[in-house]
Amino acid sequence: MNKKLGVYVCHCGTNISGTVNINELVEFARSQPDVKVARDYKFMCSDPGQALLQEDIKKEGLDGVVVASCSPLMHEPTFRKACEKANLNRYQFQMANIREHCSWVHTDKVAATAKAKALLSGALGKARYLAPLPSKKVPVNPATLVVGGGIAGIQTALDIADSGTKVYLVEREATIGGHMAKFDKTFPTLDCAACILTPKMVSVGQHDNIELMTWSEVEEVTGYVGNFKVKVRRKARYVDEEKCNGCGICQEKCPYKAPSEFDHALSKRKAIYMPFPQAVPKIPVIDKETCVYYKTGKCQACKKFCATDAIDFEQKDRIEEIEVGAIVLTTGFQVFDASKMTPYGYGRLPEVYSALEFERMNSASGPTGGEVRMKNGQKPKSVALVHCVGSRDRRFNEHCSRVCCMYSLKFAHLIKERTGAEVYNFYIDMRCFGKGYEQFYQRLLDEEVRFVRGRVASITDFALDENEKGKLVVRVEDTLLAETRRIPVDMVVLANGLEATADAPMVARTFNISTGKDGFFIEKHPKLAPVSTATDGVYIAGACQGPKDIPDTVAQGSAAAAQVLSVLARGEIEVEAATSEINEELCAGCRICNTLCPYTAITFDPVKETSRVNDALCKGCGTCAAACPSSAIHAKHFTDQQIYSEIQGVLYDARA
Amino acid sequence: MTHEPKIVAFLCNWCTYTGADLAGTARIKYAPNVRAIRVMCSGRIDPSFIIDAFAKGADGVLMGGCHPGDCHYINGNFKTFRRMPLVTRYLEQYGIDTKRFRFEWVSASEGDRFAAIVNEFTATLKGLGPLKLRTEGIVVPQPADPSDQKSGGHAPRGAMARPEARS
Amino acid sequence: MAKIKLGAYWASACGGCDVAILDINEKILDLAAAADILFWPIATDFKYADVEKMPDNHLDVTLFNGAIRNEENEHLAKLLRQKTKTLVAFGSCAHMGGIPGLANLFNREQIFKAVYLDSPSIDNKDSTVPHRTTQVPEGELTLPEFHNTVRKLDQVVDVDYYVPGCPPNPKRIWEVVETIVSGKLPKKGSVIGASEMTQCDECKRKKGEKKITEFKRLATAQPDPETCLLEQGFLCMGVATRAGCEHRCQRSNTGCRGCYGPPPGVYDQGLKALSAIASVVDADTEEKAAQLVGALPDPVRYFNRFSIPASPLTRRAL
Amino acid sequence: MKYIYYPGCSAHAGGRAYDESTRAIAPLLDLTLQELEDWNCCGATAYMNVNEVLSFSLTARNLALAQKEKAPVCTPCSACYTNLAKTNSYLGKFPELKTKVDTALAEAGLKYDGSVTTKHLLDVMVKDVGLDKIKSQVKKPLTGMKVAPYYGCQMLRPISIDDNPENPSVLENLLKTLGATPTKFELRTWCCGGSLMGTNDEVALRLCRNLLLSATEGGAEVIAVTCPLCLTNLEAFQGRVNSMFGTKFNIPVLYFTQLMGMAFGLTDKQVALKRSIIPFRRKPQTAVET
Repeated sequence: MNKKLGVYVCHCGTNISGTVNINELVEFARSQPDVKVARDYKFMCSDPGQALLQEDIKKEGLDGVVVASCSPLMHEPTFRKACEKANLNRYQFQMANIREHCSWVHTDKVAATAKAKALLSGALGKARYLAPLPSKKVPVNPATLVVGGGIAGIQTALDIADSGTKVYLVEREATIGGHMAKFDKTFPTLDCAACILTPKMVSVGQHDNIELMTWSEVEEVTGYVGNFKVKVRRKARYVDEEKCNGCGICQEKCPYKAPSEFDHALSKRKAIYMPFPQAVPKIPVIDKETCVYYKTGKCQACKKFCATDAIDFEQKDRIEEIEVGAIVLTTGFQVFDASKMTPYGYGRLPEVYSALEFERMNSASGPTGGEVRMKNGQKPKSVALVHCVGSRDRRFNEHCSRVCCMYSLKFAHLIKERTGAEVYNFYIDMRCFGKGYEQFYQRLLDEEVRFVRGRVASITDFALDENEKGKLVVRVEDTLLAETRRIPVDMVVLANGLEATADAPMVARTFNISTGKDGFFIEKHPKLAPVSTATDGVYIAGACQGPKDIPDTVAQGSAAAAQVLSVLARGEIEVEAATSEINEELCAGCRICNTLCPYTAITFDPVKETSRVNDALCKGCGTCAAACPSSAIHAKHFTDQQIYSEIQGVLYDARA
Repeated sequence: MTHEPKIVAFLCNWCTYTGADLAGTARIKYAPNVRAIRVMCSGRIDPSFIIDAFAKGADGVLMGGCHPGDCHYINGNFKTFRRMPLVTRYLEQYGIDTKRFRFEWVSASEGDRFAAIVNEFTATLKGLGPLKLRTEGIVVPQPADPSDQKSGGHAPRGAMARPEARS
Repeated sequence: MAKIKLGAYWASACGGCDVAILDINEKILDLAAAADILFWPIATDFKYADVEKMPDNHLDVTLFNGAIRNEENEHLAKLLRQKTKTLVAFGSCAHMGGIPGLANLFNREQIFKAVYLDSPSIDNKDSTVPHRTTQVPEGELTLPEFHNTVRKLDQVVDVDYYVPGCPPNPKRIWEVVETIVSGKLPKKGSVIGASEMTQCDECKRKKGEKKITEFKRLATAQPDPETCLLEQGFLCMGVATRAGCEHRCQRSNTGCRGCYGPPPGVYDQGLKALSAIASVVDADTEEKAAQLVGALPDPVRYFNRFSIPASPLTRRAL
Repeated sequence: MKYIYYPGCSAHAGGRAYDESTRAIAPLLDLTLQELEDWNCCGATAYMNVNEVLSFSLTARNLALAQKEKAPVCTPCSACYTNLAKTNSYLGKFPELKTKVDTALAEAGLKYDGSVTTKHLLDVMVKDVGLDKIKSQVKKPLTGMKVAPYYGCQMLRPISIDDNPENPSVLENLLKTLGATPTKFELRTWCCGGSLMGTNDEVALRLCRNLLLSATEGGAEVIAVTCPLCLTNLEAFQGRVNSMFGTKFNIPVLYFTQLMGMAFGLTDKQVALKRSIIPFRRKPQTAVET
């Protein structure tokens, strides 16, 4: 083939020309086959620089352009645009990185120039076989799937739905609300969680653009950004969601009880129940384990009293298929199980509570109606708050859970307020980084809450002297007083850390994203793409990405919504053109490639007995091409031939 | 004059190539013997590329990818580490010192490490001296030209031979 | 129609290719009818001198089998190239170096030592090894030079066509003969008498998604005759080998050896097979991967069994 | 099952009851305890604080001797156990220490390759011999006997036997197997004062007092121990504890091996009951006519 290539060497001021002999490099370029023009310029990325190659493309009819300058990660888009403006396909442009990979890292001018030649000749080698690729666009399905109905999911769903587009909100529990629904107050403002959350829950329930799918889980996701197909399992509720009007008579009449999950077993709920009065949707669910009907076939109290005949004991799980253009994961976190830390006696010593149990105890709608009471009904005279339970601990979670310091301060305040008890905080470091947080800490200091700097060793009910009798003794090394102390208290509240949900890896697999060492989902870029993931069209928000307080979670929820809307607004999206392609003439259907694609872009056609690439799914990694034993797979823009030619190029000066 | 080994480096776009860029922006100096070829994923690196580089006169081949688990394409580098142990043994059987072939996981933030690896590798190769292959007047087989579908697997001699390649 | 002038020669090879020509059975008569065989040492009595006497391009077609192992092979290759219009590399050895090519993992000295000195079955008290020339009372005796490196035919002379196979499948041979006689030959440098696709295209075994959990060997395990051997962990070169042989090996429940060479567009058959097979081992950690593929006893002799001289490195570094 | 038996110094002095009862029950469990030839001090107590290398070298000598026997080392003493285990792991972890110790050993014409495994007798009983085998030997179950299971510290820290050092249970399980009732003993993993009794008895006595308090509160009639030093502190110093804190402790302390012996139907003499300072009266059903 006969190519007409143009070579443009950039001085980048003195960044390149200071180390690389530009003239020598240009001369070298001229000596190369297929090179029609070779020029140099102070700043190729500048307008006149771009104009330079644009003129040549038109005048000389170049069908390939090589710019020797900085890293392609820096300016490839710039020059690709420039080429396109001159009607040269963006994929007929190639860059030689003689700055980051050469002039900036070498000092010896001769060696640097020789290397620059190698890199340029490599780029030329590739350019000789570059081919134009058409840009591909696919339409975007305007609906969105939000997975997880906690505050993050609620925020995201509302923001998107308010813009007038459809949202499916899938929640595995019987109601939305997530952890926040269990809280009484929120730090540092101490405004009531329910007061700010329930209105949002209600508007989700009533929103015309939100289709709420509670008691449901996502089973399978196929497709790609703009066009996902999702299978949702609607678990049998044994209550017809259409018929039920949420009157609650069934709960009243149901004679059987079980510990309430929502109240962490501090109270009981019926066999047919709504987790809590403000639940959305106001539709109960039957707990098959507890319901006597499923054991004896008798009772049916709920059915008898139901005015709308909504009870359906025979209901089965069903799979619903939906199609969406974008997905937001807001699957949240789970709290650390404190019983793993035997010395703290959680589960063994009755007056040792987990943070969420204590939240419920404080809640006006909770088991004690918001009163802080011990099991014996008494008010505690002294309470210990133990920080970092399962956080900042190599044995369990190395990370800091970010919220424990603050919610412990909140607890301290509530305890003081409601019982006047002596309150001790046992902390490693106080981390009060948010807006108004440090001020809140100061306020608590003024309220004469005690702060003991030291990690608690153990909590015991063994008394060494009279004033320890009947109390829980917190043993701790006070690192400020440099002595070990025994502090007797009536009640201990553990600040359980936040950790990734146990099924996070499975969820990650379903949605084709990845989890980090700490188990939380990995964002595309920790700073510049915090709610995007490596999979286009799948976003994450809230504590599923890492421990977060409510303000940060809500902020991320809105951020994810904005990301989604920007995709939907485009109406169509450009998909990578440098994808893989299978030549069916050569594909013998060995199916080696079938399992290799991380995006399941390769499917096997049993009729033709050949494999095929769905280039909307393909991200162009080229793994399949490297493995295809019959060279039937062609990795566009990184073809075997382009790479072999590039290898030949970089070894221009090697003995063959 | 001492022998200056030629290293062909196949670097994945997202981690190692970016890491090498970082070495640049941080002005970390290293040996000029390495010549990078950018691919999108280390999974794209066909063992044939590595062998071809040796056949075309490289004294060493370096391969860089994302740390397993951090692959931009989720698990492209899994395929890489499945292939590479065999490539090493293949080289061994062809009498090429396996120290001439390295594959390393270098993340986008490990510019200093990239530089260190290149320096260390260059030193090793200087120690080994130039790679001497064959040959009793055998012409290096050339990669086939896909446009030439009927070729015997190996295109006619010099199909892609460029004047500068024969020296 | 005028009969074509046919030559056939056997260089460094086992002779199987010549036998395969005879395996076209009764068609041998049609061959005789269509062609005058002017040179075929295994079947007919000709001397090299007869060939030397021929005018250039006297032979229309020569089917040249065997690799170039020594001076004699090389001399005949050059001679026949000169006397032949259409030179065909016939069989794996001429095509890619074949089994003799395995010797490229050693050099002359090692080979002589193994064959003439160390071999347990040999009785060679005065340790005689071949020499190019030997003085005897009657004068000087000469042997053809034994080269260090085995070469495929097109590494010595220009080749017009390639017929792969160890040996080529008789059906294909007859087709090739017909093509030659008909004169409807494809463009120079083509592989003829084989498919453009790999073995999997013809192989009748059930093929599913590939995930190799361990490598098995016939010595210790029995493959299921219905399903793809590779999926069962038995190495099979079929994925990277041209079809055409009627997948003889797979039909006899053993993996393809790769004698039909790479499909068009494949640079090196061995490396492609290596890449393909390693890519589908069931290992998600480096340790597991190393351990799994580590179980392959002899990668090069397996993946490049017939094609070491054709591989990019062509031989073990000297 | 064969083990190299490393009794440690106290087994031949204060802890003879431990040694005798162990030797008495071992055969019943097909347990061969071959005493280590020419063993020396484990390097416990003062050594470790005065001269670490010397301490490690002492233990290393024992290990080097045991190495020849090609069997795991078993010791009844927690202090010995800790020192043996610690030496094993440190010699692996710290090459510079190893070189020093190696030179010391070389002087004695010895060499240690780190191959010896070291176990505490309790671990051997529960994990290697196994509760089933033990159960099969129980002739006179200790029914109704309330026993405070005392682990002490060195068996669990820093290098624990095969159990959860923060919430161990092997000793309880053993006692249940013998038919006894393990009582709630909050401080069962706390320090007995160890060798502080010799240097700072005030502290040591307070620690003992805490233990005795915790044990008696649980309603125990006897404390089961796994270490001669623990026994000495808990038993021999009850008088001083009482006079110092005005308490009235008078609770027998026995080695778990003695309890095993009783349950196996051995005589008071065989399990060396008479060596106790605070006499332990066996209930009729476990008593054996002597």
